[in-house]
Amino acid sequence: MSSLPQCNSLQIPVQLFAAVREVVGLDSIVLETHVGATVGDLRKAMMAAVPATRTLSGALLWAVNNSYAGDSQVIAAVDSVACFPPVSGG
Amino acid sequence: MSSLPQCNSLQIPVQLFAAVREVVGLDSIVLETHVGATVGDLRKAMMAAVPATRTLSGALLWAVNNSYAGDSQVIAAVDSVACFPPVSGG
Amino acid sequence: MIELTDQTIDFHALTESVCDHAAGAVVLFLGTVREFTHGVQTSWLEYQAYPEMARASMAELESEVRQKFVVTNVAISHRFGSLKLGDVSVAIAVSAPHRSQAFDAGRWLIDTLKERVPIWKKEHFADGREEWQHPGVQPTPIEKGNGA
Amino acid sequence: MIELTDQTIDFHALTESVCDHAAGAVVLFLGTVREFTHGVQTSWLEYQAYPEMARASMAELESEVRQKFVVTNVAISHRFGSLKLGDVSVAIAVSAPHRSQAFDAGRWLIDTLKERVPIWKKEHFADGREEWQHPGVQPTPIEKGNGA
Repeated sequence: MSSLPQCNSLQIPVQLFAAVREVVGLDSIVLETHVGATVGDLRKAMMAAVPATRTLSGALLWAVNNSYAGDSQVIAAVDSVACFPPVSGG
Repeated sequence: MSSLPQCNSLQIPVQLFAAVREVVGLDSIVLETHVGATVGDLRKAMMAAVPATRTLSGALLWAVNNSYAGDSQVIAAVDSVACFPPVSGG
Repeated sequence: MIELTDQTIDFHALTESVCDHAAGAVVLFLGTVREFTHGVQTSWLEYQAYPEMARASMAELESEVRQKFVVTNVAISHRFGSLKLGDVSVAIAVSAPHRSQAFDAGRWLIDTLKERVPIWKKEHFADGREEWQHPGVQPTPIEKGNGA
Repeated sequence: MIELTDQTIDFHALTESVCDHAAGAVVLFLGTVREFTHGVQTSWLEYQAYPEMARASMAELESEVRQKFVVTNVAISHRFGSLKLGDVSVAIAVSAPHRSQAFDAGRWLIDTLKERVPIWKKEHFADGREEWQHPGVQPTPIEKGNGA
């Protein structure tokens, strides 16, 4: 069977905050990934899409549907995803 | 030399608070003691003057000039003296 | 700032009085009249103070807390007289550059105030009984004395 | 009660909202904008929030603090937007039957809020520099990206 990359692809909008929002220059970014992709895959996709985020990348936190998500968490198309540096409220 | 008890005597007004004020039935009481008397002497004078204070006496605290005073502290006629049970403010 | 009052404590003004550009944290503690203690219902409370010594003692707390902790401003107000359920009996406000010192100082102040400051609380229970609270002293039925 | 607001936090109302006849103690914590940090002068602060997650996260704190401590009422308000010196950035009010639980719960709430709730602070220094505060991340001069 031949692969059908267009059916396997996933576009995930990612909300950005604080320093990563400034580095990217946008409030959100759409990352191109594949069905079954994990947060770790999004982290790589972010570095590829915006190389300037590489210095921050190891520190960046990811949230899926308003909860913190580890690199192994699988993303679905309906998920609400955000990426941001360590928090400093209070 | 004969003793001169009238010159050696000391009358100390003692302010009373909380349960000891209720037991005595007065806001203050004048205790009869001698020149050079200590807080410990006042404690005994209080029990003698108002026997009903005996059940409280071991717990009663004494203050001289707005500071807590131990039984060995010597009282002068000019001192401001108070006697009260353990505090319960706050 | 030290206050001993028979009026409602204005803890809003007390809090604002400690706010300061040098501080990053403010902690306010309020003691309030609780309805139930160990299952026994309180109707109202009476606080009695030895005013001169209570003020002197609270002023000592203020100077001592400044030696023990890094604090910016301190304000303490204690009420006396009759208090109903929910009333504020004591308010302590502390500001500090950092929150850990504000919390530690606030806690030290209320703990030490309760040990030292000559103020007493009399419980008036819903069942009509009344009882002076004297930690460590067994409550005994009060026999009115002979007044010496 | 959970609030995320760009308006001045009414910490008086917040405090009154937790007062309760079942409580004997109230602890209010305020975070305020401090002028000097490690000798560097702040001019003003900017707080940015991820609003949906920040509200959800504060609501989790409220339910978690009720599991960990014996508290009566809890209220948390965090501000975002531009704050000047002395402004209140966060207010946490807790009431409890006993003071130790009120202090411990208040402290746990602010400590945990600062670790978890997705809100960020940007320092605008008096010398004109500006810097996002990201604990554990070395501040680096921000190069504006290519926007993907």
